[in-house]
Amino acid sequence: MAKPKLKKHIINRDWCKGCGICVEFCPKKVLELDEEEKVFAARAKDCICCKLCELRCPDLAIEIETL
Amino acid sequence: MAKPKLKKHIINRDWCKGCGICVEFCPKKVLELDEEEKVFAARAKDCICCKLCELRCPDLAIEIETL
Amino acid sequence: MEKCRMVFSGSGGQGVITAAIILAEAAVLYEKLIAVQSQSYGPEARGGATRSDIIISDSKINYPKVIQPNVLVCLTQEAYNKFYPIVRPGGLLITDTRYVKTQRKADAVQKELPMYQTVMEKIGKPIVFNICMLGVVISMTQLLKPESIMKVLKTRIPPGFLEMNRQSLDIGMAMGDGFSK
Amino acid sequence: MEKCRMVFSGSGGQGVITAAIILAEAAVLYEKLIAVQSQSYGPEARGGATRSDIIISDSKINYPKVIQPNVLVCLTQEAYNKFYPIVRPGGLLITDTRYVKTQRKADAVQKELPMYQTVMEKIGKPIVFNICMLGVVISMTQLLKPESIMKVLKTRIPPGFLEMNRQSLDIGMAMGDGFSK
Amino acid sequence: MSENVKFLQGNEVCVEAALYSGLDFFAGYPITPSTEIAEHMAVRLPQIGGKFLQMEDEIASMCAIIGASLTGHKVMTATSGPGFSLMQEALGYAIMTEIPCVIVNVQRGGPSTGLPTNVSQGDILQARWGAHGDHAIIAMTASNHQDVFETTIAAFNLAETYRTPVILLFDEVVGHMREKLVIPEKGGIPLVERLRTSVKKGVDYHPYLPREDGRLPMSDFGGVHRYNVTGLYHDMWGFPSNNPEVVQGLHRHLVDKIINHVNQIARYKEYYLEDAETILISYGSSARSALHVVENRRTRGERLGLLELNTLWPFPYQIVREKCANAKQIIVVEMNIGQILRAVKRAVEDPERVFLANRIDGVFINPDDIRNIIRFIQGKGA
Amino acid sequence: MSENVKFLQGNEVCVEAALYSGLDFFAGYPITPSTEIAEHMAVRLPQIGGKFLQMEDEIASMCAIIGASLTGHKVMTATSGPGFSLMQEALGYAIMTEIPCVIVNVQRGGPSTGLPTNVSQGDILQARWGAHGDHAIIAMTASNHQDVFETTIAAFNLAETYRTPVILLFDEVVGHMREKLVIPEKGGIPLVERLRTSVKKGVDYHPYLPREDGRLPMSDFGGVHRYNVTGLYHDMWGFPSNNPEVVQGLHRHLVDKIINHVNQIARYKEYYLEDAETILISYGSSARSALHVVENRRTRGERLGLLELNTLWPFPYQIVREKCANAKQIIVVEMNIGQILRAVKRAVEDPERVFLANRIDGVFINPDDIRNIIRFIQGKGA
Amino acid sequence: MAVKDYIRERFFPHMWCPGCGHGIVLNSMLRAIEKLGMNKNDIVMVSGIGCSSRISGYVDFHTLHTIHGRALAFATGVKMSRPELNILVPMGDGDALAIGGNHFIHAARRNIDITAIVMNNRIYGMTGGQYSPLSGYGIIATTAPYMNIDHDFDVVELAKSAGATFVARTTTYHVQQIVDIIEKAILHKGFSVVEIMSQCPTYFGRKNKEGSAVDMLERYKKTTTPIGSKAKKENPDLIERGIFVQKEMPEYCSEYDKIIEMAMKGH
Amino acid sequence: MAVKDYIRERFFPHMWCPGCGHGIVLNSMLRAIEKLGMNKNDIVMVSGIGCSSRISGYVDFHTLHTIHGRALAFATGVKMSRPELNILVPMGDGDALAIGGNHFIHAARRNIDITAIVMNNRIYGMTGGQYSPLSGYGIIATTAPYMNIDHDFDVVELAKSAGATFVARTTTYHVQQIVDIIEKAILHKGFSVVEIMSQCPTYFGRKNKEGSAVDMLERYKKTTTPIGSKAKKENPDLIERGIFVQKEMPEYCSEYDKIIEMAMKGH
Ligand SMILES: Cc1ncc(C[n+]2csc(CCOP(=O)(O)OP(=O)(O)O)c2C)c(N)n1
Ligand SMILES: Cc1ncc(C[n+]2csc(CCOP(=O)(O)OP(=O)(O)O)c2C)c(N)n1
Ligand code: SF4
Ligand code: SF4
Ligand code: SF4
Ligand code: SF4
Repeated sequence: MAKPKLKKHIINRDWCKGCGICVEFCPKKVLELDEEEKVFAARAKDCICCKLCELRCPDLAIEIETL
Repeated sequence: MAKPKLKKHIINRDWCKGCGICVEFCPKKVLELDEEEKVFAARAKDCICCKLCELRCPDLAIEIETL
Repeated sequence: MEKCRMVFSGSGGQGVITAAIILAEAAVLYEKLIAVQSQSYGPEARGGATRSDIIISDSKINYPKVIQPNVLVCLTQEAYNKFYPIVRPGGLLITDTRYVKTQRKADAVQKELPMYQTVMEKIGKPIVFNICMLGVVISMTQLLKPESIMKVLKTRIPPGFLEMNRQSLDIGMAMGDGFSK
Repeated sequence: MEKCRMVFSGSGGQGVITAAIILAEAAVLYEKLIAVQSQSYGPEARGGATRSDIIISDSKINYPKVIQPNVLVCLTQEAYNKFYPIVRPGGLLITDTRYVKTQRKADAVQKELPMYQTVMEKIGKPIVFNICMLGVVISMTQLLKPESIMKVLKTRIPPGFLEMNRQSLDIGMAMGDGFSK
Repeated sequence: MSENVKFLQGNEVCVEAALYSGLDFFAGYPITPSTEIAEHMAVRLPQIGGKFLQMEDEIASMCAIIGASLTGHKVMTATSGPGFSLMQEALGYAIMTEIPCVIVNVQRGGPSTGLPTNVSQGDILQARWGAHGDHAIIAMTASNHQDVFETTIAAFNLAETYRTPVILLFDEVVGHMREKLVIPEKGGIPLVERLRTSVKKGVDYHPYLPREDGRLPMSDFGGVHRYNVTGLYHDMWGFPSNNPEVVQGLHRHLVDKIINHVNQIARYKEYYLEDAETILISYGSSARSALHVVENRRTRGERLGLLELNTLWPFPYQIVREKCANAKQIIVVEMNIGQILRAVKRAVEDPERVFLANRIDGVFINPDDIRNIIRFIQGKGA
Repeated sequence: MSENVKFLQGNEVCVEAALYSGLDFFAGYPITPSTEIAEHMAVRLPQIGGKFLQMEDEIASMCAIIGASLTGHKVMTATSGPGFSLMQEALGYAIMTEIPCVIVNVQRGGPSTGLPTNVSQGDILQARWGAHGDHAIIAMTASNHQDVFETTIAAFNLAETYRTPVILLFDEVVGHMREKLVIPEKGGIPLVERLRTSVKKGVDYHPYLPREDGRLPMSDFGGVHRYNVTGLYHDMWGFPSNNPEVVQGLHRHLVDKIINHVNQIARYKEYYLEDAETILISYGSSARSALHVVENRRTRGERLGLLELNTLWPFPYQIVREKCANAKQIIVVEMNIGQILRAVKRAVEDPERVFLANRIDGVFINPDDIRNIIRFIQGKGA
Repeated sequence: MAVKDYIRERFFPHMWCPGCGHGIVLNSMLRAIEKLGMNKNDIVMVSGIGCSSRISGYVDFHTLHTIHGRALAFATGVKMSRPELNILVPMGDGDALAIGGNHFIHAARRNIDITAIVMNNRIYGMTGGQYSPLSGYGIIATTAPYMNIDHDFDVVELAKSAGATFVARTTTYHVQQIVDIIEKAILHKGFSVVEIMSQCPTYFGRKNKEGSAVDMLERYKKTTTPIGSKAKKENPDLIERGIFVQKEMPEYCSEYDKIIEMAMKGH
Repeated sequence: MAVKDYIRERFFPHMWCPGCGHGIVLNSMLRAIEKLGMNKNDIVMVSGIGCSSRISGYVDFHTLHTIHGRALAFATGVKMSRPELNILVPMGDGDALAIGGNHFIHAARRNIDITAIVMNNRIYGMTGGQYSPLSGYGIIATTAPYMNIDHDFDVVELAKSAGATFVARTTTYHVQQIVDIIEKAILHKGFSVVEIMSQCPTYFGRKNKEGSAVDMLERYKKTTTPIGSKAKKENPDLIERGIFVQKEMPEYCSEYDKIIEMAMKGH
């Protein structure tokens, strides 16, 4: 199966509690927390769509949409 | 230690319920139940004082007294 | 018909409660009578004398217990000692010769019968001792027909055992005969 | 002295309840005042805006809750939205600029202060944010002496952290200064 | 002899009545003097394809029947004092979540282990107030096997009608006594079936929104409507809420749905009340002794009457007041320190008329116990 | 600042009072809003060489303290509604075996899980009747920390005096609120110590034979007297008996030892009752709102008074009747559907005078709630 | 001191049925205590409710006859408040493992110094013959009139996994072994579990056609074998008898003393 | 169907603290169910009381939020009365093994077809940080301010000895493994126990200086290892992850059908 390509990071800011789990365990360090302690994709282009952030988020607040 | 010699079978007829356990498991078949279903020493002289009857009686109704 | 108040007493294994139930059930199901049966109950009440009360009547029964039985059956010494004083003056007191040595005289018709012994001699199975006792009671009291008892037994025990019970019932009937008051 | 009724509100982690306790305890133990502190309570009530009520007075306090605070502190937007309507007309409403964007005007003296930001700049430890807020409150209300607060802190936190708290308290006092009504 | 005439123990009668009502799930834990209910269920339920479960304790038994009721079954558990105490928390859950179920307590001597094999009526007020928090409850009893049968069916019917647990407070004498029972033909006694929602799949269903008539249609777990059930205060969808209006609404609903229907729920029997100067009020097995006294006094022309209560909670205050209006004396006959006595005193005008004839020594109250009280009251002494 | 002035939560005050009373054994299981009692005990008990146990559940906790009391210790457990329901069976055992212990129920919203973090007074009647079988019980409460302290000590004293469990019915507001407490010097408040038998070793000791004064001296388990303790009806040696005289004797003793001392057990406070036309009756945290109203109406010259009950069970009927004799109106202020209201109505003459000011929505009752009722009663409308 | 000196003679003959194994357990237990020469004032027996639990009424110790299933919870309170006492807790299989199962595993987990004796007759005797968690698949009971489909616990395995530091099993046929094991169990510092298979001829025996008490004892002889015996290898169905676990681990009361030390040090 | 289709969005953000492992369990459980393509109407989730138990409010199944410790007893009633339904019972460690321990071992003993998931954060979260039977010796909790002297259960050992026929363990760090194990557990016919170590940064983490949720996940990674791994042999302190038991045994509901057959045959 062809490597999936990133369409976008769908982030639900209302649900994100800024725990930083996705940030820490992202193998490519794609994610960061902003000053309001909500996650955002700081280096989206590095994303390899492993979806670990999506899988580990305790708040179902982040999703990887692929093409 | 010298083999203990039998003095007598002390049987508490009020406590004995005639379950027959001592009778059955006496290695020398010393004991029997009378018509009132109370135990008595039918062949006291055969008693080897193993005290198994005393140990197994559910009603603490029989005791071996030795000299 | 006067209410007939009975107390069957003995020890756990003797089946006095079963006998009481069979009697009352027979009266209700096969003789269109009214009956109530109760007992000083239960496994937690283990040990001591078992007692079962039966009231048989053709009219409504409210209070279900028996205070002064006009028929009292005692199948152990302990039961006898405990209960003989409650028998109704002029009532009937039935005991078994093997288990009970009657002492003082109760103010009642006192019958000491070798029920157990006879059952053991003629049938050799202690389980039907209680049915023999039932035979005595129904023949003495003329309360109901032996057939009614047998009908109940049919619903409760395997066919193979029916004959044995019938025999035992007859033995009891025979012993009771002639005593009917 | 008029009863002073206060409500501190914010989110779980900000220590508004601790601040409320420290304030009330200081009033009771070191200023011979009467105080009652309570809270919309408990871990099972997790999530949402936390709230703690404090009443300080020199006379007996019966009803322990605050319905219309004359001092209301809101440290989160959610807390502000939920509680700003209850502030007593003419009362004092304190918010933190980082967490709260005040909208409509409440009929109260409204103070938006950069407490969090200043604490982070000068001390860099968010844990003492709540103590800074306490500094603001006591300097604005002149309710009690900072020493009393420090006395309580001494009994609660390891010596190593006292200085940091003292600083934070002073920062708050300074911000509050001149506002005393 | 007709198939449906039986000679049974009261406990067995309770089982037959439950089956007649459509019960097909029972969970319990043995305890004297209720054990025969479980034992008879174990025989009978599988015969009709129903389920019998012996759980690890009474708490689990109560929980299991609640779970089974939610899937759409009529359910029951049975116990006695100690087990009934253990069931209180889960009973409160059934009250809060409005799940129909029937709990039998065959009473024995208490408190504590007390007298396991003796008769008593000591759990009447526990049935009313045993669970924590405000609530209302339905509790019923009976004195003879035909009534045990009908009252048990009534319990199932009321449980469904009001979506609530119903307690059957029998006692050792009624439970263990054997007498005749005539089982009516199917349909002979009307049954209230589970009221299921008519809301179609995909349409929003509200498990906790009462209809005009106050009833709350249910939807079986596993069916087309997915909803939440919780012991927390909850909204009409069953989701937790601590909104004061919602809380007060549910709080009142749980109490009012019962106490506002006290007269519909009330079951009782009257004997010779019309002209009675002395009225005995009794329930359960002690009513048999009371009736014995009444009927035998009537033959002597004495104006005694009996009001036998089958419904104990909600207490039929108004009915008792009316029935007792003209009585010179009212004597409550029960086997406890006066648990129903209090309710009767609250119910009637000039409570000085109310006396207690009771026994608390484990012995079944007998006609003489009652006769003596009557003599005393009538100033005739011993 | 003096060592013995403290600023504490009500739950912590309860702990300090227990320690002041000589408690050295606590077993419990956490539950909101009582958890701080266990948490504070866990810190404080080992400091004085006492034992704190967190058990697997509330049932085990109740059982453990009973066992520890038997060895001669002052013991306590603490819980809230759901846990209190689970304790009923073992509570009944302590009643039957006459073992001193104190059970705290910091009330929250019920029934069932209800409103775990909100205030309520819904378990008052459960405290009275929650355990199966006839029995009597002592239950007390308080509205402020100095009273929480004194009432808790009173609970330990009464438990020892009457050899009985005593229930402390606090509520979420009192339990979680913080205010000043002044701890009296040791000896400042008299303590009742365990009454131990004077019977010498080898002489026949009767654990269940009351002295003239009705008290039953105890002997510590592990001491020189070996005896039996059972939840079955028992004779004066503690051995099972179903002899009707023995049963009736014990049955009456268990009830009478409490209800015959209702006035000695009664604790209450009066505020402005002398000339009060309108009397508020309240207890626990709601009494604070009631007192607020009374004092602020008094400043306006209105003749309001407050009778605050610290002892709820046995209910001080006579005292309430006397205090309310001349009141035009009596208003019971509580946070339930009227659990103490019923008792007050039973207590006073012409119960039509009695009204209820309550809240059942999880919100702490406030002065306005009470003022409104007063207006309505006085015909002033809204 | 003679065995008779440990009992309350006035209550004999006891209430147990003729041939009930519980009497044999009582008999052997007393001999173990006699051999240890224990002082009666140092022994507390705590029991629950059941035929088995009635044992506490017959022994001349401090005896606490409590409620069904909770004996170990009461015993925990007694032991913690008076650690120097020896606590014996005899329980029926229902008492210990049906309603009482949670207290059983938690007492084991804490390793509190209590001697728990499971008098396992595989039935509820006191209430008249319902199945218990130890009855086992296929047996008949009043509440399993067709047959029991509940699997039974292995008391030894359960006690082990829960943390008991002394675990043993024997039967009422093997009386010397009972005496020996109970002696060791009492001496063991920590939570000890002794399962004793004990015949109930009245209910289990009758319902399951196992004959008289004598026959049931014969069966115990035939169907059990010492741990790891050759017989076991040949016939895996045999039930093993003996001591399965016996290990030294810190005991709960002494552990708590450490907490007191810490607390008093103001640590 | 997407994961979002299995939840009740309107109740999000959920009530759990930032970084709470329970959210990860929810996340993975939903993916397992999604992979199995189960119908929402065929799933009943029964929970007790605790932070963990709140999970039932967030999923769009038939959800039964019961009382503390009793979820498995309620679930047994649901399953026995409607065997065709899939029953999921997520529990906290206190819920499952403190107050709920007895129901846990008895459900396992019966081998009833229920999927029990122990969300093990080694603390009582809902009530604010008291120790649980899984906290373990030496940890700090509000009720163990000096240190905890209670030993912890080994959930896997306990479940095994009680009779569970599927027993597994993993952690919230190992999300793919959670998904995989829950899938298998649901498919397993019989009682399955899945222990998932789940961080509570708010209470366990803070009290025991284990740092943030991130740090706690790191710790799960470091301190655990697949069953029978080489690492385990070198470092026995490592906690094993994976499926410990998976065996076919007659399931309780189907066993009961045999009873019905017998009874209807009038046998
Ligand atoms: C709470 C409670 N539930 C049930 C009972 C009834 N009960 C008394 S003993 C017993 C079980 C007896 O069996 P077991 O524990 O195995 O002991 P045995 O009688 O067989 O020796 C039961 C269910 C009770 N007394 N209390
Ligand atoms: C009968 C009863 N006892 C106690 C409580 C209080 N309580 C609620 S949740 C809980 C334990 C929570 O811990 P756990 O089960 O491990 O779940 P967590 O919150 O850690 O996810 C307790 C003791 C209760 N609700 N009911
Ligand atoms: S894991 Fe989820 S909640 Fe945590 S920071 Fe990332 S998106 Fe936010
Ligand atoms: S074993 Fe005991 S009870 Fe049985 S027969 Fe022998 S002496 Fe009698
Ligand atoms: S019923 Fe069974 S266990 Fe009970 S005493 Fe009789 S034989 Fe022993
Ligand atoms: S307290 Fe712990 S378990 Fe509860 S939500 Fe917060 S982090 Fe999760």
